[in-house]
Amino acid sequence: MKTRSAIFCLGMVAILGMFAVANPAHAQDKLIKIGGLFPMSGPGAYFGAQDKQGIELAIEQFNKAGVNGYKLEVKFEDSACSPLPATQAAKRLLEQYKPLVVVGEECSDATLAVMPVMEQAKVPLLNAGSSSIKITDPGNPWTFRIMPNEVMQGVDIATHAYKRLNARTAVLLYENTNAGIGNAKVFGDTFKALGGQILADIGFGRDVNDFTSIATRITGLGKVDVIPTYTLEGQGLRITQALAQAGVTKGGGGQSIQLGTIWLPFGFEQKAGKASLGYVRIVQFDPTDKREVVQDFIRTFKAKYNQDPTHINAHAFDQILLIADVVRRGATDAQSVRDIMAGTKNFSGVTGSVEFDKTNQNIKMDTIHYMETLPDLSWKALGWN
Amino acid sequence: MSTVLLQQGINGVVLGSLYVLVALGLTLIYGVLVQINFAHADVVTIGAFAAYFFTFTFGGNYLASIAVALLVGAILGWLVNAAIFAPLRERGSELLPLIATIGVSVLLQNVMLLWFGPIPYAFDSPYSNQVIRLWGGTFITGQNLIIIVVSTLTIALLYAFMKFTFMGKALRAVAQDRETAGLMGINPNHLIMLTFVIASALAGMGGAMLGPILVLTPFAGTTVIVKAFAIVIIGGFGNVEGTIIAGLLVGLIESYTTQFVNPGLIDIVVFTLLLMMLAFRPTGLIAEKREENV
Amino acid sequence: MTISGRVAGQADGRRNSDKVLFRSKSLNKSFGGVHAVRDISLNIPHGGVFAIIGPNGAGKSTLLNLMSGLYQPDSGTMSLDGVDLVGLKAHRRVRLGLARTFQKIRLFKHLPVLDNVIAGFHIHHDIPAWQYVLQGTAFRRDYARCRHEARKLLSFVGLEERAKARAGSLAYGEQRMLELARALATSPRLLVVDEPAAGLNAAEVEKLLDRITQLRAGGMTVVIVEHNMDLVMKVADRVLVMDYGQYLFEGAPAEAQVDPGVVAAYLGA
Amino acid sequence: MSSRDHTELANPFDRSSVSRRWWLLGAIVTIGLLPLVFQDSYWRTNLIVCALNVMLAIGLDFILGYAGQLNLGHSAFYGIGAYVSTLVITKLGLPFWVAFLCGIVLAGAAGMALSMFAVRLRGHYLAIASLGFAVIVHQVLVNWISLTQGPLGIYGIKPPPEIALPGLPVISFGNSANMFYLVAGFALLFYVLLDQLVRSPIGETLTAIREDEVSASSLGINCPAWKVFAFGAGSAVAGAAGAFYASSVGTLVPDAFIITESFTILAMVIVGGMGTLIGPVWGAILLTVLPEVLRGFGDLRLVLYGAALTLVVLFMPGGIVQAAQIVRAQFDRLRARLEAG
Repeated sequence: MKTRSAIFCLGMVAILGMFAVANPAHAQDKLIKIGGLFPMSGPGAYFGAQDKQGIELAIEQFNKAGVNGYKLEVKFEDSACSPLPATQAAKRLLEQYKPLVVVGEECSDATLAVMPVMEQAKVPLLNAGSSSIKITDPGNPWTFRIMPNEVMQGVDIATHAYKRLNARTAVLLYENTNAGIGNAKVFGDTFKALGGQILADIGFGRDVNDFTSIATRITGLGKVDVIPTYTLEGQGLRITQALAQAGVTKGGGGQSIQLGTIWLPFGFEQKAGKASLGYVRIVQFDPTDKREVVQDFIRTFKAKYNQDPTHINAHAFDQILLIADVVRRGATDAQSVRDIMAGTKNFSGVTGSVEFDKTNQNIKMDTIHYMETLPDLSWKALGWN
Repeated sequence: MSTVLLQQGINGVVLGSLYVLVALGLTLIYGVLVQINFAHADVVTIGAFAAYFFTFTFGGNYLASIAVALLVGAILGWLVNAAIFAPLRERGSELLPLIATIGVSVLLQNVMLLWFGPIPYAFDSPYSNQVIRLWGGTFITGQNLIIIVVSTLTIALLYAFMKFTFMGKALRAVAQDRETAGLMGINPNHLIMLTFVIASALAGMGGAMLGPILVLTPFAGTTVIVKAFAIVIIGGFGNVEGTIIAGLLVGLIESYTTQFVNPGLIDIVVFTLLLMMLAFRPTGLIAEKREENV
Repeated sequence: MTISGRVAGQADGRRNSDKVLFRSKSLNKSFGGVHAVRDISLNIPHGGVFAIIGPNGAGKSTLLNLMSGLYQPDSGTMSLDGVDLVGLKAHRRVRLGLARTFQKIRLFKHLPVLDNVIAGFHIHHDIPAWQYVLQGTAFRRDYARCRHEARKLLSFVGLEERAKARAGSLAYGEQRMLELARALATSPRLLVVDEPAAGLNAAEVEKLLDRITQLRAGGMTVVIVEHNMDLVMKVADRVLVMDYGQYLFEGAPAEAQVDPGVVAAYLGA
Repeated sequence: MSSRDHTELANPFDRSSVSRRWWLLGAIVTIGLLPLVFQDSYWRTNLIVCALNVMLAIGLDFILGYAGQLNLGHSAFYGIGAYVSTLVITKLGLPFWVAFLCGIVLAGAAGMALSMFAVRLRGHYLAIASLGFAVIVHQVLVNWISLTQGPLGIYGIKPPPEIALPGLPVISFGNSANMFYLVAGFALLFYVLLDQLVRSPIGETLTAIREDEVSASSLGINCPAWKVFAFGAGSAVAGAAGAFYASSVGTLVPDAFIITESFTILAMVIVGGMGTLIGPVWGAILLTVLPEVLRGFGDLRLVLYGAALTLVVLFMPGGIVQAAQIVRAQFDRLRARLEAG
């Protein structure tokens, strides 16, 4: 018993000791403090880890020379992709770090929960990864989004599917999350309004492991032209494989075309293999884009992390790029960051250009690019936008 | 339509076999120790990662990686028992080990998150995309065939072990009456250790076979474990035959729920069945009468 | 005094129904293939010590569990003071005045000795429910009364010094006595004691029997279930002997000792 | 006072009731001071979350620590309280306090229903049954989109209405300090209620059931009924916490009530010390504050959390209460040694 309590005490002392080394204080003049609200723990860490890479790369680049004499600094808080932890993380950032601007969250629920906190503190929130329409409609003056929202994406994809792919029947596949349900609904409504038909509406949890059953069900639905799919990379991969195995999609000798969202990273085709043949999807980040900003990003990213950047890396990078641009245009405090950011026009980043409307939604659609997967698993840019 | 129905049956059996592999370990542990092990899920995950790294980092053969995962699982089982269950056994609490395994589970998941990162691994075995055509337009992938074959073999081996070897008989004896083991001249601690090693080896192996099917992240095992608990209950805690039947049943329920209703409702259907089972037949599908000695 | 199935001891002149406290008729209980209690009928009169004896595995404990409501019989009837017991849950029977102890001691091991006894007062709290929350005068009176009574019971069994000890820390003999005190807290009319002497030394047995004698003197009906025949001879007024779940003999203790059937059963013939 | 009738009893009741009054006063003063010490809204949110978790932990402890019912689905009652109270306001247009009551009643009723359903089950069977129940509740919240909005979430839930008493300044619960006073006040109220119950014969009855059901029924205790009662009371408290969760966070999504939330609450009870009411209070506070303080560790945070939980169970299974007892015993021994010279 004695040794046990001794071990216990040692363990506790060790844990407490680790508190002491945490949180070293910083002090520096001429600093633009940026808060980063991203999920770092739990399944949502998928986003946070990639956001962090993109942001740190951008900050490193800007701090070589500084922006208008300012250096950029970022502090991340784990917002866990969930409303309460996100508001707590946001409040902690605001109270203790006092950033001029905050970037994040990825999950729409978390972003929506954080928005009133930011508004109250009068600190702008720059979002790139949440698609819920509610974030900017009605939104609030302090929240900006550089990514097209679910309505912009959904209407666009559904219209192209109907007009360019001549699709008349569709099956909706989506994860049962805010983003999944929201995007699928917009697609469905638009497609039906155009005269298309939704043969099945299949939502599933993020814990579903086997997609063969779903693919099998689709084989029994007759002629399915397009299958808009709203999932993250992990499940997306399995779905694409299952659909090909069941002979539904072109990759498996079938006729259906899978339609994808910006959620899937570059490199998805290589992982999915032949199953992804004919997959038409929008990407937020096109590595084949010849613009200098894109090619520089890819080169420096590979140099730093020794891997190919994803769209999440890219939109995180763009968030800092935009903030640096706002600082360059003279922003020095939270209010001026907000005001100058709201007036952004013709900003050009890795994922495309940015111009905000009244609700602070980026109205430029060139942030999404249509791609089709070719037999050698490379991309063919469709140039629909 | 009949092809679709038949195909869903095959899908259900494949999924069920996977669940059985995970649930069997849980039911073995419960039978002998009357303890619930939440860390079992993470043994599955670690088994999957072991197989992944063996195949992709070290260039090993996928089938050999199943054996590697089995070994890794066995070692983990030994560790979990030695570190958690053995010290807590004397306390005789049914709750403390359960909580401790929740703690271990959180610990393991987050250590894996640190090491392996949150981005899903694309773990495809050489058999993942092989499609084998069966009768009447149905098909099965090579990977799924491996799952069914290996599961069946494992279950048969386990059965033979339990039925024909001395240790196996002792295990069954302990599962039925814990005092008997002492009478058979076996150190119950060794038996419990053996149970853990076998159960976790099954989980590790299950991980290696699940890896190419599920989304391999540090949280992969947790998506299976709650359902595995349901299967263990539906089959009757500690009852191997019941677990096998229940596993297949749940697999079939999943595929037919997907077909006729919506995959989003699978959990509701499965767990409602669980509650019904508990209310009307708490001894499980195959009743095993245990009388309380007063 | 007692009547059993076939013999129906009419010779005994005291079969006046109002004198009978517990009455059973043709009780049967099987577990799987084992017929643990077979066609047992018995009448236990008011007052006195009634012993149910038999070798191990004779079905005594099963009979007791049928009486206390832990098991329900497959067939047959039972009544306590005219109230039908069949189908009645164990806790309902306690309210009718039936209390028991257990062969394998079942105390609340982690609770203090005093609290074990106080738990026995469960059916005797008669304060309104809101008093439990507000804890007014009535509650405090009840609280003090229970503690007072509990201490009296503890001193009756000789455990007043150990009131604050954890029940699990008591010696085996003390645990038996505590179980007795706890059962007495329910103020039973019929107290069933299961294998009271098991695991006790001679002095402890003596003490236990003395308390049982005192209880009988106080007018309580006590049923002792025991396999040790010698022990019950000293205290029992009447014995029922069982073997293989069946009625074997029923009558005065002295007669039982010379009954050839009983002797054969005990000598393992 | 009846103890006078039994002077030989050295009744501990009076003494403890006096010291309890001081403790209560101390708790009220502490609650009053806390928001004044912690002025920023981040820490005030943490205070509110602490109070919510205290409610959840004592509710679970009543079920688990006292009645011995292995409940792994406490998050379900939390979620029911949150959604019912919110939907009663938004769909039926009833005032907050009515909705609050509905949340409590429905959560309690759900707890009782589960308990009745599982009345024959003990130990691990109940654990898995309650786990299954929590999965079902979560999935219903996810899938019943027409009612609950599912994963789309409910946003902009208003705090409880202002209290305007004549002659006093208006109390607005948009103010985080006031919201904390409200939640903590209710947490204290529930604590006192449960504390009274466990100190009454009901507490003895429940612990008797926890220790040995067969034995308890041999004393006339109707075990199923009391288990249902304990489950109902504990889950009703969770329902109240849920109603406050909705109105203080302002956002509801089903994933806030996922089964792992049950494990977190369970950990609070265990780390604090199961079977005492004060233990889970400290456990809830510690496990709410600790992860926040550990934010500095970033990715290591949950590793430490898991390790700490395991270590506590292995080496200090009585939790904080046991640790405090050990410290006190050491202190007493030291003092005795000093006094002895």
